[in-house]
Amino acid sequence: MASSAPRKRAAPVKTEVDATRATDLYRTVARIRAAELVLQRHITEHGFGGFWHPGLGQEGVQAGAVAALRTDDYMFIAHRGLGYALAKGMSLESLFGDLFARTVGSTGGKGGGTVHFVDPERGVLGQGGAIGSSFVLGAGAAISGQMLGTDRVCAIFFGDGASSRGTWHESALQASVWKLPIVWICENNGWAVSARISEQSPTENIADRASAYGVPGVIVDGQDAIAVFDAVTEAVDRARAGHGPTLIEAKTMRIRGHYEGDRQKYRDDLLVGDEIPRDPLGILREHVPASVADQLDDDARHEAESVLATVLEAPRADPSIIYKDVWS
Amino acid sequence: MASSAPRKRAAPVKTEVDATRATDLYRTVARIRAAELVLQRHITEHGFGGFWHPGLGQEGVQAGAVAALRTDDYMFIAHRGLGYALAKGMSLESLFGDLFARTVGSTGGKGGGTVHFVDPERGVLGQGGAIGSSFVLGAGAAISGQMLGTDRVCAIFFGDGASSRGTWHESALQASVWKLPIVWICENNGWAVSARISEQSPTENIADRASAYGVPGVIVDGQDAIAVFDAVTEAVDRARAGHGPTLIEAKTMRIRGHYEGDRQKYRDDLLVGDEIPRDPLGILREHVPASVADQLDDDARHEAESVLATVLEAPRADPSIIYKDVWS
Amino acid sequence: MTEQRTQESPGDGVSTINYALAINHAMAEEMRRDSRVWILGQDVGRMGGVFGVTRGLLDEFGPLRVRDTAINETFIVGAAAGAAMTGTIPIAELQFADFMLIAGDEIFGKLAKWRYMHGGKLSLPAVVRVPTGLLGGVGAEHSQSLEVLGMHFPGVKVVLPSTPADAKGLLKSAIRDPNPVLFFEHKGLYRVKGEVPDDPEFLVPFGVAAVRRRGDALTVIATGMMVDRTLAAAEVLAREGHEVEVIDPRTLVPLDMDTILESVQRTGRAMIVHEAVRTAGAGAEIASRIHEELFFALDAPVWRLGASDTPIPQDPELEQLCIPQVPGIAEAMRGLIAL
Amino acid sequence: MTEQRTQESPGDGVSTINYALAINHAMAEEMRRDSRVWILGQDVGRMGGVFGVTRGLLDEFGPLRVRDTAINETFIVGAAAGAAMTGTIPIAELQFADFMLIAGDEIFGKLAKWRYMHGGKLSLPAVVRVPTGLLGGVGAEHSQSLEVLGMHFPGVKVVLPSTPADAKGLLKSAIRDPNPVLFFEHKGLYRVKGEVPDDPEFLVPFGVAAVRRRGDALTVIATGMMVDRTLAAAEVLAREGHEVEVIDPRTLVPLDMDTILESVQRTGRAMIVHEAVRTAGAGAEIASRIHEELFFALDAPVWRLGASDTPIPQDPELEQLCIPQVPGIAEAMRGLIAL
Ligand SMILES: Cc1ncc(C[n+]2csc(CCOP(=O)(O)OP(=O)(O)O)c2C)c(N)n1
Ligand SMILES: Cc1ncc(C[n+]2csc(CCOP(=O)(O)OP(=O)(O)O)c2C)c(N)n1
Ligand SMILES: [Mg+2]
Ligand SMILES: [Mg+2]
Repeated sequence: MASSAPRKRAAPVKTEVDATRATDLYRTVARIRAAELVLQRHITEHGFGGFWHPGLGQEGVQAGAVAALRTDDYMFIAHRGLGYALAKGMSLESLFGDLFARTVGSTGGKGGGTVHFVDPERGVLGQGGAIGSSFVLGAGAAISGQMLGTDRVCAIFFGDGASSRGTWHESALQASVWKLPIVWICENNGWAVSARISEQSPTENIADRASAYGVPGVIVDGQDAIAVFDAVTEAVDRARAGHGPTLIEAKTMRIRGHYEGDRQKYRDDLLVGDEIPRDPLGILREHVPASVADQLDDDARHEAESVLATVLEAPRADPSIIYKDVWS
Repeated sequence: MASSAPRKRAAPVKTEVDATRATDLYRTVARIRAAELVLQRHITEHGFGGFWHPGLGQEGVQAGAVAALRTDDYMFIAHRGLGYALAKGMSLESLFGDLFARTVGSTGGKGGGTVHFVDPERGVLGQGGAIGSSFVLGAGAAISGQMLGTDRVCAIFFGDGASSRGTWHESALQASVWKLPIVWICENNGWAVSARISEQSPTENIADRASAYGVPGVIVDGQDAIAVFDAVTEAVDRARAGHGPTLIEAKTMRIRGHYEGDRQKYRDDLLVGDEIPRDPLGILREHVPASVADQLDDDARHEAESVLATVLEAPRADPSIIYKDVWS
Repeated sequence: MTEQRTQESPGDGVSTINYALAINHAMAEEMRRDSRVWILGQDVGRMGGVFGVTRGLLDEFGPLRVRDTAINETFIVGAAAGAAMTGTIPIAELQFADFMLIAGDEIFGKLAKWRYMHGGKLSLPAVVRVPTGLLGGVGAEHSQSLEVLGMHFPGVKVVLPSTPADAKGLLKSAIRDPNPVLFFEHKGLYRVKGEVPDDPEFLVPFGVAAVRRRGDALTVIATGMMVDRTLAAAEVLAREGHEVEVIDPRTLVPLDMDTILESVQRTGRAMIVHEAVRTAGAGAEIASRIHEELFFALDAPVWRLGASDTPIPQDPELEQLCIPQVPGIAEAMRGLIAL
Repeated sequence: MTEQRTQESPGDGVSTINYALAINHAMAEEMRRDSRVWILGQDVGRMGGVFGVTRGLLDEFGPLRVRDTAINETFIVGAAAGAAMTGTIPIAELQFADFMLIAGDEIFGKLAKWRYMHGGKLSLPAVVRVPTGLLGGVGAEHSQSLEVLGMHFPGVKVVLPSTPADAKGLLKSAIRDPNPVLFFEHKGLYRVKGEVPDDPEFLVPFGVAAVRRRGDALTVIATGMMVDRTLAAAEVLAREGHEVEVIDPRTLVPLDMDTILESVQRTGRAMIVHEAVRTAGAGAEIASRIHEELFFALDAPVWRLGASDTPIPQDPELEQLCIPQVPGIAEAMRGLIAL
């Protein structure tokens, strides 16, 4: 039944890098990074209601993958950070607004902690609080896309840990048979809370599972935003052309705790001072003039700081919001 | 992490067939066949409360696989027929007793239709009414076996249809990582009610999925009880030696309806007069003297008829049984 | 909560068809009306459903709108939720209501909550059709009545038709409702016939109970398969001189407490009869609300009849002993009236 | 149903420890006593659990008895059921009670039914530990109180400890119980301290409610996190001259109706307070039973307080507005006493 033979490959050989593309990616990664760092500092200094799952160091996957999508493509995000949503075009104000439960948040003030950023106009459809829900939800979105006569693709982000859930299997079989326009993007950061993926997966790579579903399995360096962009672009093209889903595994790493504040006693590979090995920003700098990159860093830092300040002053929702939106 | 490289192979090359083994298998297949036919006739003539899922034509898998198990090995059966339970040593009376809701049934009279045959002494632990439950239950039994210091193996029978459930994925990953003593035996009869497996599976074989779990995937001719016995024996040895699970796919076919009475309008491969292509009895006859085989056929028919007659006369449970055994 | 208040409006034509066909017609009509409506589930296509409810729909609407899935209940409901969020209107069929337990997170964690969690930015107009109750010999894992779950998780509507006309009219309302709906079709009613309006605009609104019989001695609220049994018991009581009022709420979420309370106010006595396990069933909620609202007007406590505190045995004769029967219902009516 | 009727028997020593540590001690003691007892769940080993409840157990009992699973709730509970059937005693930890919805078939289709379905030939002595209720900012899919589900599916016991001593004594009883037990630990109580007997034979029996405060004006039945809030509200009422009796049932299955009915018979008024959604929650069942048994002795209807008919918002300040608070409970007490 499978349309194309399963295959696996390393990151595509880079021929020439589009300078505008590299600059755009740099800007996105820098904006995510700045938002991550500003949040980290705020939470450390002032505490936080709820839980925040930092995405520090994983910005390359998020920026690279989302850049390969159209604005109207569907996307189910994972819980690690806000990079996916920011890259897809949501304003930082709406994301911080959710984190601090302000009416400017995308959920209108119901937020707090790692929340359920949403923006249907930009295809951002949320993340499952129960990890792994997105596999089935995303398949449904892909079906709608087809049925409504669009050529929209659905990108589903998930962690290595989430790949163990049965929802993956049920969706992957059905999506493959139906050739749904899906791109599965696994951010393999090596950990699921305290569980090393190497102790949870019988195969070395998550992408090794692709052949069971008759879909291509692709492994890519998640720190290299351009490589991620290229791999996802190919998978998106394939999906849009009606050839079905692709499983992409981006190798990355979890720099900080599972949630901000996690003391990570279980971990023996802690990094000194949050140094980010193979920092996606550093890798992108190879293709971006230093002065441009410096300026983008500054802009991003400025944006993150000023948006945080604005949002912290923004109003919270009226308590009656708890009764709102149960029903259409 | 996987201990041994995934592999796949056709039925093992038969060197010499143990004559006693062949005769024993013939006896088992003949007994299952006779029970199947006697039930089929009874249901056609007299109707039946509940649903019966005939296993006609699949006796070779059931007999061959169970013969490779020790009496104290655990076993989760599938819903298709009673062959598994009969082969494991349960009396035909206790099985018919369940089907006709008599106190002689293994469930003491709660039965009726395709029921939940059980005999913990002989390792028969039931079948999930929700197809695919046995993957997770069976993993638990395998863990108990290990923890109690036994070398018991757990065999889990399931259909091609059941292989789509998420319970498979969750169990297969965890069982592989923990090297649980499990043998998964897929009776691929080509159909899940009205669904052709060839339209439901992106890979040609269910066994093709084994590599995703770092376990051996073996394909065997399910009509050939000896081939099944050999394949399962190897997998059982592997499991007992602590090397983890094996996925065996036995190719077989569903001769009759999903349930007895199913008119199968959806089917275009119906057989004339229930002819059983590659009848497991016929294949076994190559290794059993005709006179012996004839006698075993007679004995089996006689057993099935007389047990049915006895069971139909046996008492039903007192209605108060509905309140029994909710709690220990 | 915006309710559809469209009146029941039978057209000229009425056909005498069974409950299964009434459901089939509801789907066919809505699929003709709105190309966004589609179906997924096991055996719904080529076979027309294990209970024959989707027969002919594959032929009329094709394989993209009538999709045969693998055995993947989690997928069926989860994909329906994802599709509903993105502009189509899926009707998911589970082969047995029991399998809601396999898709529990998708029903109660996603369909019921995702609109709320996302500040109203998503809508989830999905229908999940679940064949409920006893069928005869299908055992503990295929016979449950789980409608009360839908009452405890805010965000899903809960429908239990007891007649062919209601089955059609309520399903059409369910498909048009912008909220997720759990639609409990009773397996034992599929072959029951009744008059059903042909009008493709015939809708039965949610939140409007049907008074199946008028009476002054006692109000009985019955659902699903228990409606007919309660009416039969009411006949017995009528011959004994007691007129029992029988109310079929038809939807549990929303629940038409107005009709129930008005009736109990008049009769002073109430009883709930359902096929679900009595303990913590819908009857507990309805009884509690009646007590809360009408305590001082009641002549006796509200009683509840439901299934025994046991799983359902596999044997088709034994299983009936677990749920209310006509004589038992009549006996309870007598007891409550005498109290 | 055979109940463990062992008396509470504190030994000489008593330690002041928190609820999480009390649960930890219960597991450690039972694992020392019986080598068949083992643990599985996510992060229960190396990390000692996301709430720190299993800390130290991997070191003491090794990786075969304290098993870190992948993210596979269906597996966790299903494997526990299979293991329980075959002679070991698993303690399964789900990280959030909400994930019962992912393992619904394994809990309610297998653990609850498989003994019955198989004519008593199997036993399923598994414990499923589920952190329940609000934690602060974990949102709609991680904050639910789902204990009523266990009441509607016959075959599982349901435990909700509200103090460290009960947490320890009830969990030890749960592990020794030959039936499957759903053990609801409140996430908001983990850090609350209390006196806990050291005696490894200290057990709290199932089906015996604890009367937390004596009174004659009103009986309030409260569970889990609501026990302390109800006691605080009772203090307020006491200052206003009304003595409220507060009963903590501790187990919902079995439920100690004797203690509840004896109390309500005396006070003539009753109210139930729980954190679960009010509609179709445990309160509906308890209220219905009180009405059924004591209708003519009651001075007023039984009232229920519970969570709003909404999902839980993600924001930690908003979430508290959805569940009963001390002032609201006190207000309801006043209202009911005045009725
Ligand atoms: C079904 C489910 N089980 C458990 C959890 C708790 N949990 C939240 S994140 C997480 C680990 C996820 O690991 P992974 O998918 O690798 O993502 P990462 O955190 O590494 O980005 C767990 C166990 C959950 N949210 N949902
Ligand atoms: C979870 C679940 N979904 C659906 C069903 C209804 N059902 C019973 S058997 C069956 C088909 C099973 O196919 P397969 O596993 O191939 O076994 P076969 O009937 O071919 O022996 C289905 C869909 C069920 N029992 N459980
Ligand atoms: Mg990870
Ligand atoms: Mg099959």
